[in-house]
Amino acid sequence: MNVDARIPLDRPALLDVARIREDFPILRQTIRGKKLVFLDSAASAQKPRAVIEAMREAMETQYANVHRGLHWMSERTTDAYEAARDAVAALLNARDRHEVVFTRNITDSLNLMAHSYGRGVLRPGQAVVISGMEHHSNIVPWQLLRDDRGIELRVAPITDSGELDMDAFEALLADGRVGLVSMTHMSNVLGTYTPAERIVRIAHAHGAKVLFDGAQAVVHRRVDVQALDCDFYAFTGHKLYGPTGIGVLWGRRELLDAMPPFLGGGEMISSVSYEHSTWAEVPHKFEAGTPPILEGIGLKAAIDYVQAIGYDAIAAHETSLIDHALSRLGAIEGVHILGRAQDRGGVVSFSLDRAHAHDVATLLDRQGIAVRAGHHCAEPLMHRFGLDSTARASFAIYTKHDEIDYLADSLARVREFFK
Amino acid sequence: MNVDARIPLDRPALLDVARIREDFPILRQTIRGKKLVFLDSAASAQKPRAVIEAMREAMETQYANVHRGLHWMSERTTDAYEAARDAVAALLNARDRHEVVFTRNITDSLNLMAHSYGRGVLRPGQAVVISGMEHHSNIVPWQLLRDDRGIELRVAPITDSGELDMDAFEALLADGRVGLVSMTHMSNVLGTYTPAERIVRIAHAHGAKVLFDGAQAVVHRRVDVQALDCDFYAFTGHKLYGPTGIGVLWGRRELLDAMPPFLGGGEMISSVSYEHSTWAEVPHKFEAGTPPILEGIGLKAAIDYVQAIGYDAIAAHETSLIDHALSRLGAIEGVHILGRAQDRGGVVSFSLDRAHAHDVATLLDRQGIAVRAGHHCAEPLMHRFGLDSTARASFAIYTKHDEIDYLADSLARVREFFK
Amino acid sequence: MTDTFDDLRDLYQEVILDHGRRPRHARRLESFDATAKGDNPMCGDRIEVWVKYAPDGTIADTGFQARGCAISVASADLMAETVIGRSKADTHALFEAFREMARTGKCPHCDAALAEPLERLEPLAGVHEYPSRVKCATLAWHALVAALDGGKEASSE
Amino acid sequence: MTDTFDDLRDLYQEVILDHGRRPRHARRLESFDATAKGDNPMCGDRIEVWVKYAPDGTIADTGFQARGCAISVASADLMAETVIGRSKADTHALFEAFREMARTGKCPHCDAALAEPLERLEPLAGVHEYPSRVKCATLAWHALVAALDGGKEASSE
Ligand SMILES: Cc1ncc(COP(=O)(O)O)c(C=O)c1O
Ligand SMILES: Cc1ncc(COP(=O)(O)O)c(C=O)c1O
Repeated sequence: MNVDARIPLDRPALLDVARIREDFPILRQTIRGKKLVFLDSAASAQKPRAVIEAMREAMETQYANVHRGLHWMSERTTDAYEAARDAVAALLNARDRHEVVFTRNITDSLNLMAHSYGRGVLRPGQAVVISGMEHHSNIVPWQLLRDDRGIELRVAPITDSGELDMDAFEALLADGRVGLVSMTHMSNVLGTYTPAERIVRIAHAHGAKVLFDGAQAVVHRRVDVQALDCDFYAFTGHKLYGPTGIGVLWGRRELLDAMPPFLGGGEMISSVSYEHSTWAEVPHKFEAGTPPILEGIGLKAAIDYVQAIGYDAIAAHETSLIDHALSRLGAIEGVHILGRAQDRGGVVSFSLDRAHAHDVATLLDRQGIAVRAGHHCAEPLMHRFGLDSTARASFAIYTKHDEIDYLADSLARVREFFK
Repeated sequence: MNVDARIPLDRPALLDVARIREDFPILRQTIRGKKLVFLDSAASAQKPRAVIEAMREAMETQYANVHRGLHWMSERTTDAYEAARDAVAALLNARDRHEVVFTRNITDSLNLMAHSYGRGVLRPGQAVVISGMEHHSNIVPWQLLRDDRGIELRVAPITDSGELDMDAFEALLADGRVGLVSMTHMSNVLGTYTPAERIVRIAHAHGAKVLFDGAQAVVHRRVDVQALDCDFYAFTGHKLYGPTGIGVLWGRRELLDAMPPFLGGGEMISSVSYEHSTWAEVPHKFEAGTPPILEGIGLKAAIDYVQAIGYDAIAAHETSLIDHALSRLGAIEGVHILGRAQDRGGVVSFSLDRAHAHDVATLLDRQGIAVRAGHHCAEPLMHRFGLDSTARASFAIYTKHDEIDYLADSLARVREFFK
Repeated sequence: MTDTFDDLRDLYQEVILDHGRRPRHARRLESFDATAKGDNPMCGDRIEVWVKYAPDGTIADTGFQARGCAISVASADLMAETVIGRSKADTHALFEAFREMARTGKCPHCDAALAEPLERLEPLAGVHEYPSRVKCATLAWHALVAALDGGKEASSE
Repeated sequence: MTDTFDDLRDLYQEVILDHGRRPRHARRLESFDATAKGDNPMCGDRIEVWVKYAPDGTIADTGFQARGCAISVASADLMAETVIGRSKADTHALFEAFREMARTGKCPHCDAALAEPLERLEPLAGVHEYPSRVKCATLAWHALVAALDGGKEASSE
């Protein structure tokens, strides 16, 4: 898609962005008298009124602890919370709602995998493969596993354009010792979408299961775990316009069934005696303690909201924004964009000659623009490109094309300022 | 304290309950045309408007991911979230705000301890002591530790009145092999407050550290970790009038410093390379991934609310309610109250001759009363008393004396009904 | 008891109280062809079911021993009353229909042939308002079906 | 540059840009008495500081090599400029005062004797609005103090 760089302010889009913006009260805020231009949604998205209201309404009219309450408030709150599980199952096209495990965030989902699958199913001598563009949350749990249990950690390299090196990836699997591939579905730094179906085919051909880190991908594209044919998929609520405090791990029923529990406590047991306890069925086996009830209710509202807009429109909007951003930012002298993958999504990381990324972020902030700067929790990836930090603009359903124009103009001013 | 069983409806209390009730919108709800009488606060408390508004306001006016944001929204949200840490530190009278670790719930706090302290500091051959009246969340993590690492699990028995058997407890520590005592500060079934200071003195004299499960205790009484002289203290946000999705682990700085991290990922690292990563300082070392930002903001509002009322009034109210409940329920023929501890708090578990606890709960629900029935996540305790389940009424700052009267009258009807 | 208990009766109808208090089939069969246990660890409910077949393969007799709430005992007893004389296939179909009724309060897709026995079980439909108690009503059925299928143990979903 | 950049100047005043772009003290001392490194892994900022004492124990000269943002380089340079000629005790006091200024934007409890040097550091007070960048401003100081105290490594809080 080719987008004119001098796009008019109210260019018709597939998405009615103006209407969507009405749903996000925070977007009316000003920062030091300047309109808020929020381009840090990949770190955490803003919340639509539907989410805010769902949580408020629960707390005002229908709240109690869930499961085994035996009273109206508890039964109805359980219904509302469990409806979030149905919403996630539908979102991912899971076969079975019991395959949806609620966690605290995707970091927690990945650690659950590293513990229950890594320590409970994988055996010393086996290996886990990640890629060279993972978020720390998909690196450190496997490092801890490696150091604790002698499970090798292999890193599939990426190319200079920021794509997975497929030959190298396949070579890493050749010895048949890889038990699990845990890989990002979309890089939070480069924007690269990994070729999920191919990864699964190759991994399965070599006897490895596949877990995707969908923290970024699920925000912009329809994810169908049955079509992908993957084994596990994880995402985090707060990036999908939902509240903090809730994450998701989806896994095939038979794999989850075979995994030992991770955390112990209330909710996850079937029976407890001092000598011996037995575990509840999945997903409860993995959900110890009072669950994120309000967060589940909020997440369901977020998913309903996203589904009502529809992933076709969302994905097209993302593509249009990123094309626009690449052409506008790419045209500024001294701006270097990190990552040139063919298939890429709504984040742009960039550096500016003679200006440190932190200074860039702060100076954009003075102009009302929120971008992130730093290593984006992906230090090894930064070092792969010889960098310590970049600035990163990231987009959401409420991002307007003219916000990108404003970013480009403001960035040009920063460049002038530092000249 | 002696409370007349025929207490007038608007009896003046130390706490202005009528005014407090105004702050809890949900209490105006009706259940099938009957006024909601919510006596299940020990499972999860209702939320005051201050909490609801704090979370709503954050989502509407001031939200972004925290730490290293470098832009206004992120910096201000970080301030708000970190203010929750200050609020918790003040609540517990912690010496140092860095001693406050945020988790997902108390179950998570206890699992963190079982992993980082249990696997990282304790050595095989050492033992952990719990009591005979623990919640499953303070049993199962230690069982998993025992089965994984050969750390013995010892259970300090309780007396028929539902109090810790102090001689037996001390005897369990005699061989000097106990590394940690992990014990409830108030039983969620019996209402018993354990003698925390004495437990700490005895444990320390035998070289053991002490962790308290304060899930129930902190709701009703001022907790001063320096005065208690304990080593760790944990509680859960949603029982303290805060949102779900957030828990707390407090620990002495030097002990937390010596513990290895538990979950790996973003936020908890200092630097990451594939070969070797280094950890952030406490508390961040234990806080992997995007933290419960909105939940922290909600919890702070809850703590501020509780502090404004004051624990003196709260504790007096609890005592007055429990005295009233014991006298009213105890006067009903066929009702048996479980637990007769001297020092006890705001929960009453009871059974009714010829009626199963589940039927009792459902029939009370038909009258608008929410009580819990079952094993209350404390099966071993139930079995200690030869029971499978009890009904449990539990009280909060918004509980009125006349709600207890209504409970007593309704229970008498249930008794009639089953005669 | 007059209508002072009206507010309690929509779930706890007289027939439930009655069967809960004085179950007719609460006994171990002296001779039986199949048996199974059911267990709901969440509430501590436990049941054991025995089945005796007639020469034509229909259920000639069934009995149970249960520990649990009024709903679970009444449900077990009503079940026994309803399945005696039925074929295995019928009983399976009835189980599915009853399960749906317990979950949703109705059974719109149910076979007209099941109308009569379902009507007898209808007093239990009220549990659908209490999803955590649906298990109380279905535990006996799970155990019965496990016995018919030759299994030994059942636990409600 | 005219006032078109007014909105950017309250934090990035000319003095900061200038010292960030052309630090006067960004050099390794040929001979020195103390040195230390500072490291902020969160942003990748790194600094090395060298100190030479005068016979009376005051700081005769100091230099640094830094990699980092404009704030951190400017802060290191302004620090060098400010501490030369001061005693260790003075420098410690100044560090504490500067730290408070960087955190809160002011230093109400500060010693009047520090008024003059603090004024020179005042352009950096704006970082208090960005708590995550306070570290950029204080890293050089942490390293300097580590050098004065005989330590080797520092990392900003
Ligand atoms: C004493 C006690 N400990 C632990 C818990 C577990 O709390 P949570 O489910 O919030 O982790 C509870 C509440 O259920 C409790 O009452
Ligand atoms: C690709 C990716 N994985 C994992 C994470 C971690 O998400 P969370 O902090 O919600 O656990 C993020 C976001 O920071 C991400 O972008």
